[in-house]
Amino acid sequence: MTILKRAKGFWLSILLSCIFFTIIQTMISGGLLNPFYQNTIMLIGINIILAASLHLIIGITGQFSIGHAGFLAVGAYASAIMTMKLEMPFFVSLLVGGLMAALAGLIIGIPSLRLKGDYLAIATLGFGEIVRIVLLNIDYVGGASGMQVSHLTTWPWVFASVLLTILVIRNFTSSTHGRACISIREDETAADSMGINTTYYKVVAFAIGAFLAGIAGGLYAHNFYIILPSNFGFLKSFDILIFVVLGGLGSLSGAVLAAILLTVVTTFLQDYPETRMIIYSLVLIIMMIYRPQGLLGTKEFTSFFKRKGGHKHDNEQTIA
Amino acid sequence: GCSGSDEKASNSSTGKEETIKVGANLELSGGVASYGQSILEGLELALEEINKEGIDGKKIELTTVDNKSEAAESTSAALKLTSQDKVAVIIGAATSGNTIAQVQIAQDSQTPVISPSGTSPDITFKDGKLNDFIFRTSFIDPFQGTVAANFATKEVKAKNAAVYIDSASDYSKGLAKAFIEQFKANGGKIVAEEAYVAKDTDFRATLTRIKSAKPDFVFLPGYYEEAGLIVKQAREAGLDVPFMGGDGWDSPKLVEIAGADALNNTFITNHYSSGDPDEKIQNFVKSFKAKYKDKSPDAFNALGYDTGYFLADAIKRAGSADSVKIKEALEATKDLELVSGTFTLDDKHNPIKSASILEFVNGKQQFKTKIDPE
Amino acid sequence: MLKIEDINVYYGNIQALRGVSMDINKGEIVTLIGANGAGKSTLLKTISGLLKPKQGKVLFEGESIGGKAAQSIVKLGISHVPEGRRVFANMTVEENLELGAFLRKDKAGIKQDLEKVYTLFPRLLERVKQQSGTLSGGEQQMLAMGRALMARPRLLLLDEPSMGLAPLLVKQIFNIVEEINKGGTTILLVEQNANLALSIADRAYVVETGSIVLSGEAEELTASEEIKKAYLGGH
Amino acid sequence: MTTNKPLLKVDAVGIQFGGLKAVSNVNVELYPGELIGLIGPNGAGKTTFFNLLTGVYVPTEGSISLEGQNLRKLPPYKINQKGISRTFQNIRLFGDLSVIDNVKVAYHSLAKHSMISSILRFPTHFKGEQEMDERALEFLKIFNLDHYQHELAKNLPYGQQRRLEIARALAANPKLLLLDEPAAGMNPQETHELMNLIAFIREKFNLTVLLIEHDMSLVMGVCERIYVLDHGQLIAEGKPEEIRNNPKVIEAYLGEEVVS
Amino acid sequence: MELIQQLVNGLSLGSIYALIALGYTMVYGIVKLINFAHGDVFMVGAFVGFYSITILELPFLPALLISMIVCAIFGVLIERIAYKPLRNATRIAALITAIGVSLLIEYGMIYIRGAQPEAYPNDVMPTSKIDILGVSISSQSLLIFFVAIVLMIILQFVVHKTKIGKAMRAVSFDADAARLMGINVNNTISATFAIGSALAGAAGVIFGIYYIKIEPLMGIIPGLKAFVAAVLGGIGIIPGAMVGGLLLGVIEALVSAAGFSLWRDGVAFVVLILILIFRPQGLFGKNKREKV
Ligand SMILES: Nc1ncnc2c1ncn2[C@@H]1O[C@H](COP(=O)(O)OP(=O)(O)OP(=O)(O)O)[C@@H](O)[C@H]1O
Ligand SMILES: Nc1ncnc2c1ncn2[C@@H]1O[C@H](COP(=O)(O)OP(=O)(O)OP(=O)(O)O)[C@@H](O)[C@H]1O
Ligand SMILES: [Mg+2]
Ligand SMILES: [Mg+2]
Repeated sequence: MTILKRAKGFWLSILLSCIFFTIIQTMISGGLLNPFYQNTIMLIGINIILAASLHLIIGITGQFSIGHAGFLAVGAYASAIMTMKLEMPFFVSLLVGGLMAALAGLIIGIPSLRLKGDYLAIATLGFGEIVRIVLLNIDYVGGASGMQVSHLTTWPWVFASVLLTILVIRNFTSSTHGRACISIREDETAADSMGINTTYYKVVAFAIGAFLAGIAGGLYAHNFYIILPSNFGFLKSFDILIFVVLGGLGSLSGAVLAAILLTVVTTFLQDYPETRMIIYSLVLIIMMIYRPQGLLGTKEFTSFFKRKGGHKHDNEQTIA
Repeated sequence: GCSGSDEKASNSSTGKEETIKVGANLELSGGVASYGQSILEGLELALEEINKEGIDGKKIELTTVDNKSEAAESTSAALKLTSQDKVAVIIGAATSGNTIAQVQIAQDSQTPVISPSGTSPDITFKDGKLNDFIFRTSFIDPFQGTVAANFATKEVKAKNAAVYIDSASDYSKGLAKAFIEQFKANGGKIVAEEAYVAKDTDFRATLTRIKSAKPDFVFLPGYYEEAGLIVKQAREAGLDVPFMGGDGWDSPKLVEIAGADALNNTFITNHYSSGDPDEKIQNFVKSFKAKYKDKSPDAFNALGYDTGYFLADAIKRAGSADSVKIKEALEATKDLELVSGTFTLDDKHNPIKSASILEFVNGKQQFKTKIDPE
Repeated sequence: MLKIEDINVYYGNIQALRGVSMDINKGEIVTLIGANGAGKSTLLKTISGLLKPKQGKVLFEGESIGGKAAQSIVKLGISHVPEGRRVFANMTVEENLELGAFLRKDKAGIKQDLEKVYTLFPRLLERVKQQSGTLSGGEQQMLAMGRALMARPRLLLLDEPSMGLAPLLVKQIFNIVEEINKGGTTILLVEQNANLALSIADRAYVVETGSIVLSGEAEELTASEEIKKAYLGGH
Repeated sequence: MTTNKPLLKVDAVGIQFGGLKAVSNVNVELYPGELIGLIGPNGAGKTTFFNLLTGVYVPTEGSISLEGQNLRKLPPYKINQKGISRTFQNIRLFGDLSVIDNVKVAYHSLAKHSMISSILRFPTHFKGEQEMDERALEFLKIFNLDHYQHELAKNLPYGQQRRLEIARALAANPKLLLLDEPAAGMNPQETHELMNLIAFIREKFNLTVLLIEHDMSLVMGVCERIYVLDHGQLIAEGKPEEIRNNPKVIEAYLGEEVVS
Repeated sequence: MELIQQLVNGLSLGSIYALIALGYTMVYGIVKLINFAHGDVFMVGAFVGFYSITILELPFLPALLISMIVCAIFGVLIERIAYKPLRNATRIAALITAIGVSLLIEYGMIYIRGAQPEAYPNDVMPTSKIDILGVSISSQSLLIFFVAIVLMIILQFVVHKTKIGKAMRAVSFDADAARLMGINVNNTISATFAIGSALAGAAGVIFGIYYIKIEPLMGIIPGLKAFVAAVLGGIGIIPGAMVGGLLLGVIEALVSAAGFSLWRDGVAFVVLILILIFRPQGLFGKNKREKV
């Protein structure tokens, strides 16, 4: 039956990812991946979480938010305080980072109830900057000199967080609640008139997105030894935004793919210090010119090899 | 440009080969790209000179990695240099934060790191523990602040000083802290403590505020880009009291930005002065200008240059390109004559240098006094 | 006056017109009728240069205009009143009309035509300074037509001028169309309201899924059973 | 067909935009099961009246109640949940959602599975989603749209989009259905088909329908009563025959001879 | 008295923001593109002015003109190469391209001449201090203020009263309908970019003369502030950008004056968000309810 089939697909994908996890874990403990590659994998994981979480806000719910680095920063600092100052275990610190960021998401969700488009963009950008400036002025977390954090982020943690993020976002999106969010993106007035509590779902999207970005912040803080307010400026938000748009607005797999691709490209370009940013910017411009809809458009990866006849009424016809 | 990081990966720090691999992890793009780029210019000049003869016949091969002025990228760059390129030594980063981001990696892989301009004490010594593979070329000077405070009290006869710091810089904060302590100990009063952030351009509002506190001396530890603007805008706002800064002011650009008139009645503590007739310094200025289209070197150029010689000296004494031997040699550095002063390392891996006090007179630095660390 | 020969038009990969040919003589009112999505608007857009035909020819007074930019086609004397009116909502009525005469340099002539438009549509004169976005649907339709007339067209393309209008206004608009035609302007009219269109037209073409399936004198078509059944709501 | 208790009672409602009184002092009563027309010149305030009923605009005066419940200041989604659903004059579908998903969105407030159960994929999620699928498909079948179910809404031809909008409005399980110019852009033949469809769904779903339309053949053909708005005010109300011959309506709206 | 002095400080800082925001909001209002590269065109303008003055040894006005012309051409090139292919794409895709262009200009400049700052000669324009009742105003900041006002008036006139301005507004509202009027859409958009970029170039030179120090990344923060000012005033509304810029400057000055200079930008953003919550269309934007 359909239920069974759908549930099967779900468990199958979990199984596959566990196998992937084990392979990487074996390679790490077997010394097949040197620390540089390990670090790159961590960074990819963190960026995937960031991209996916912003995808929920922009790609799914259509709220033009360009202050995502703010949530990352809140998560990073909150979790660093947990481990470094309060000596809590890493797991607790990740959770607290996520929750604090979610709280920030609720706060920034509020202007989103009144603002639209570019006005909302500016407000979220302002929020991100406010977070950065507040951190800059709190001596408890080191102010401008930043806060030193121990290295606790490991592959199992990153993997678990990525898996959690993707599952939460995918399951949310492909449910009636996700559709409610998409309907807000498509036409807020119509969604409202069709019985969707748009206020509620916008805030939910911000809160979930921020929560996941907060977890990414925790992983980030505990991977790079030091966190500095200057690393969470609006340019960082743009980096995350680029993942989402380049992958294809509205496509989760696109966002993930772009996060992987751009992280690899960026890392690779470290070798060309003089032309690095020039190449990077050219890559951006050319990709956007030739694929303005993003790498995957609005499609998902799975739609490329979807089984036929999964549904009862699945007559795949296209008229457009 | 820098030498490529091309396929000679088998060369590692075993000491037998012709080249010694050195990595540079610098801020070549992003917010403080100008610092990183200046350091690289100085460093490349130094290496070019050193490689002319080589160190015991060996040449230094530089692999440069850009860290985008981000801590995360700095970590990744350090990992790349240590595990991919297998360099013997890392030079960088320019800022303390980005240096801290690679401390653990250097310690773990036993690769010495020399930060040309990272001034935070935490870099080398944190929580009572020495990071024994980490070094720096710059000074963490409380010393400069102390010297400035004594100068203010004794020479300027200042009673009410204002302090205006760059809150994004440990360097600026460190100098200010020492200045305030010493100035108060000398019986003076701090009438205003204000702050800006590097890359600001308009300081008029804060200067107006400082002016209304009626100081008779302003201590302005910061880098020349902002210091020049601040002095200029202060003079325009009618704040005519003496200003004083540290070695971060040192750049010909300072005079261009502030204007020679505005700089009258300002002082700096420095370890060298590009106007110093000392032969070593003049040679540096000359070859720098020759290599870089007649550009006059600034403080970061000098630090990058000195870092090159600091390292070369150690490699020579180590007689090997082995990381651990180089580290030991670096630790033993003593009375090394560099452009930015005579250089001895203390047990916290911080260089001890003497300081001079210079005055700007119509755009020219004039030597006033030289003060040795006690 | 206008001659279309065997044109094919695409939106990306989707073919919207297949081998359409038609001609319009000077002084006529010709109407295009057809169901939703048949390709009527596409044909008008192709004539006015908003779309380019992939194959085939569009000749206006002997000159080939297929593939020319829209602004040069306006200059030749073809004005298009697009579907859905498309007035510049953020500008006043007057500014909209002035934009209609964008390519013209003869100040006196423009002024004269402005007067003419105001006599044709007295409602617009009452609202010269009003933002056109706040006009009612019928007024916007008048404005769109007035704006097109400001270019002094010899051929006027009208796309569903009665859409969404109150019956009273529909009648007014159609009267005005006839009046404009009497003034010497040739008209190509697209209408869903086929009854009405046929009642003022000289000739008609019937479009179905991108091709012309029928053409003839307006009276002839009105009488045809087939047409009655498909488009006139006769049962 | 009328009972004593009105389904919808609109009492002296009005709204002002800046200086413009778009709707003022309008009184309307609709009884369960009625099919009512709302006509009037362009800019008379018909669409605005719909916006007032659905909470898109908040009236500056007067009150609206549905089955005796005051709707004042309720947000649109709550009004929809209470039983008023609508279509829009300029089609407002969720273009990048599939046809079936458009309908499922409207069914959302009737869904039983919670967000948590969806995220954690509890069986209730699968059950709930499947029920939605089945319901939505039923609606699509009625409108002959089931072949298009996986097509994106924006790719449908215009006429189908109009029909999908009505299907979507119905999926919210309304008591009162508001249709804003459902026949706009359709030719007489298509209009005729639509007329029959509206009559059919009214019977099947036990609906009350209020529709705005400029096509007199449709309005006069199916409506039991007609309200006429002009300059924001009601100028007439009555049976089609009465309206057709009402001099005020002829002057303001119909013109000398009715075109049909 | 100090408060008045601080207001003056704020207004003179705000005039700089306004100067940049004018061109920003014009392009923004007409092309509906958040042109993040505007700040970088401003930087290019500052450098062109600098080289004209130092290498070509030109006086102020010719240098200003050259910079405006170079920037106008530069702006048109950017539009044609990078933005034109994206006319029909989503706005957010165009935004990403704009970010790409911005990075390209910044790092292209760094590649050419390094990241270190350059200093304008101190004597391009004579300065004097005007003292009124103990409040000192520099003649340069007065000049900037008036330049901004004059440009605002000219720009407002161009956009609302001239034929090209009407064409711009028509294109911005509905490009296809504009084509049917005989308007050449490509040329109109190019003209918009040319004017907007020329203004950015002028702002760059004036900035250089006023603040002396210029560097390849100097456009980022003023560009951001100009964006904020444009949105604060209401997108596309020219006097709005002026007021938005001035307001931003005054807020920053007052926060610094109160001794919270490190909180300056933070407070400015808090005020921005608050204003937007109460006026979601910006200060001068008409609070249009969406017509349903
Ligand atoms: N921009 C577009 N992109 C893709 N397809 C389009 C586009 N515009 C129209 N089409 C398709 O081209 C075909 C013809 O459309 P056109 O608008 O010309 O029809 P029409 O006869 O004017 O219909 P209507 O009566 O609805 O106005 C339709 O199938 C339509 O879906
Ligand atoms: N959000 C709004 N702001 C300002 N004015 C508005 C708004 N909505 C509607 N109006 C005005 O209210 C009046 C009534 O408009 P409405 O759309 O209700 O007319 P209508 O009767 O539906 O006309 P049509 O038959 O053309 O659709 C018009 O003058 C319109 O411009
Ligand atoms: Mg059409
Ligand atoms: Mg209406």
